[in-house]
Amino acid sequence: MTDRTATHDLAAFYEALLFVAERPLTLAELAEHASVPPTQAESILETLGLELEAGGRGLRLQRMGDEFQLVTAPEVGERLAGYAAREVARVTPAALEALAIIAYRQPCTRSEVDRVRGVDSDYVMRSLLHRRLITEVGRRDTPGRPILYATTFTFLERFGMTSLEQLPALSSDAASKVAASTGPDGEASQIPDAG
Amino acid sequence: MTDRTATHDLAAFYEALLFVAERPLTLAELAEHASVPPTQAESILETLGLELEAGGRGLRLQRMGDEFQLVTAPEVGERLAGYAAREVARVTPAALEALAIIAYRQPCTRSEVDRVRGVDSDYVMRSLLHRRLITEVGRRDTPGRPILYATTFTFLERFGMTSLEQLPALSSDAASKVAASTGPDGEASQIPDAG
Amino acid sequence: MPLEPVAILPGHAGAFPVGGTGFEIRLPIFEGPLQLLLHLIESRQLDVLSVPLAEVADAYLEHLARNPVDAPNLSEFVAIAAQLIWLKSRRLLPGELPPGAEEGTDEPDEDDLRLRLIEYRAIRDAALWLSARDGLAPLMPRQPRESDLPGAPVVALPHGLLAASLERLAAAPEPEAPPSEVVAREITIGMQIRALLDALSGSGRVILQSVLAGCHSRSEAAVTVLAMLELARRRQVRLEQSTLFGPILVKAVGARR
Repeated sequence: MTDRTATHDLAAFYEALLFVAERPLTLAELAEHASVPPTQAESILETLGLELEAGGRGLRLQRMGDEFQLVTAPEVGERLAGYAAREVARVTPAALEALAIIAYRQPCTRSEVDRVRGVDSDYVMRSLLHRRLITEVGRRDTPGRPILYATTFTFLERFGMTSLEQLPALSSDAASKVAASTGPDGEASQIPDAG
Repeated sequence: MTDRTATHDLAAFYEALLFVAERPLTLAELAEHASVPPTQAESILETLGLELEAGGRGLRLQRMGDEFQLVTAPEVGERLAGYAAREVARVTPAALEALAIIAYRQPCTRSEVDRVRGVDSDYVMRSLLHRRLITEVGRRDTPGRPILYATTFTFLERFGMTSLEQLPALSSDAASKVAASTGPDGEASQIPDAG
Repeated sequence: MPLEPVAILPGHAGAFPVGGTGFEIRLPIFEGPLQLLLHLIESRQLDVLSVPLAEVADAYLEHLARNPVDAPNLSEFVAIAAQLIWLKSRRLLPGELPPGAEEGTDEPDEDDLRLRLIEYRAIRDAALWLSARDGLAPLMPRQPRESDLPGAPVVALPHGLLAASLERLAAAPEPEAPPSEVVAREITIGMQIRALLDALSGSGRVILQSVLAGCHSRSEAAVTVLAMLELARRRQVRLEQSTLFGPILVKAVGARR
């Protein structure tokens, strides 16, 4: 195998690796995964970047410092924006309910959300986390130490608010619905060390 | 812009779109996102698949029915398996037989699987369903309306194929037999009207 | 050869080897009669296409007598044993051949069995091919990330939506008081999946809200929604909703527009 073929094969491997990686990978990590020295990893990555660009592919290699990731090509950005707008706008009623409960009573646990909604919220919570609308802020100091969630800055942006105080007041029915149900997790109002 | 350039550009767009999509996209969705008729979308996808393969890229286009997704290339699978280091339980020989029957004859019913194997396949079918290697796709329009099964994307991914066409031909004596034979349920080739 | 009783294993006991440290049950070796028959033929280096199956009868019966068979598949083993014995008996009594049938030509019964064997062999070979690839070079899809979607100018959602969502929740009837003892759930996801598939069998599409309107209880509605999600997960249906809280269109996958 010639050097050029080897480099091309490793470039394909890096492309696949960056495709499945859940976060940007560092040069050191990439070198290790291919069992090559960092300088060689760098030249393989350079090859990958050039191949993607020269081939007019829909993806590009992005470098930030010594971290690398695959991103969509700028040429397709405009077309993708249409798709993105539609996708991002997708907030299901279930997700909205869970989000509202968390927004009004944060921090709170998943089982509190479950209890208010009367159904299991595992999937919607994960989807909210994935969309960065909520985040983990600590653990309640009760048996099982359940995770506490709160809304994020992205959440504020998404709903065009600058602070949580802009949330409208709830009717007494809704307020008691959200506030009342404390369960086996313990005191709902107990705020933990976010540590 | 020539037709060829246009097709190439749309192929790049599809590559990016499939990269960011949260799930496999259907031909209809892909056509809609590019504002082209489905037949053109299909030829763009074909172009994308060929470009990825011919370029020796680390990614491939995978097709299951009318759904498409991007996956890593088989050539880098071995290296990647090391990265993912996923401990996967092998599929048992009995389950593989059932899987092979479904893969070649899909959609097909459990009793057809039973008949070819000469064995009750209840347990293996449930295990294949549980592992999402097969899925229910409808019911045969015969007495008892037996459930029809087909293979999934997970099946293709796991066995390193980009489409069912990559399954090897059955040994010649049997190919016609397997394709043609009808089970106790009735016509094997009869696909239910999905609507 | 004297016929001996066939040992029977209860249920699936033998079909699933129990792995683990130093403890393994692996019985029987052959899960199905065709698998056994094919093995007997191939282990004698005979050609499936031409060997008179009657010649394998004794070996088959012998194996059956010595090795336990799991109960669910017993009848298949016995049926094939009977077929083999019959084939053998005809060969032993050439005078009994039906008129017109020549010595050495296949009887219809033998044809059937041979075709089943050939068909099974092809599947076994395909299974071996799959086995050799199982998970060795998997093609991996990608888990999407938040950062995938460019920061497209998204129109901010009215924050009143959140409060409205809670008001709706508060207005919904309280779930029935939990029963004092555990009762069997009368509605299962499986039942609702069937109901949804039935509803879809006509035009291939149905509005979720109209299905829910027909539900008799909150739990039935909840199970119906779970059933719909399960169908979506299995990619049997696709869900579409063009506006917030608008009608949810459930479409059978493959349904034409």
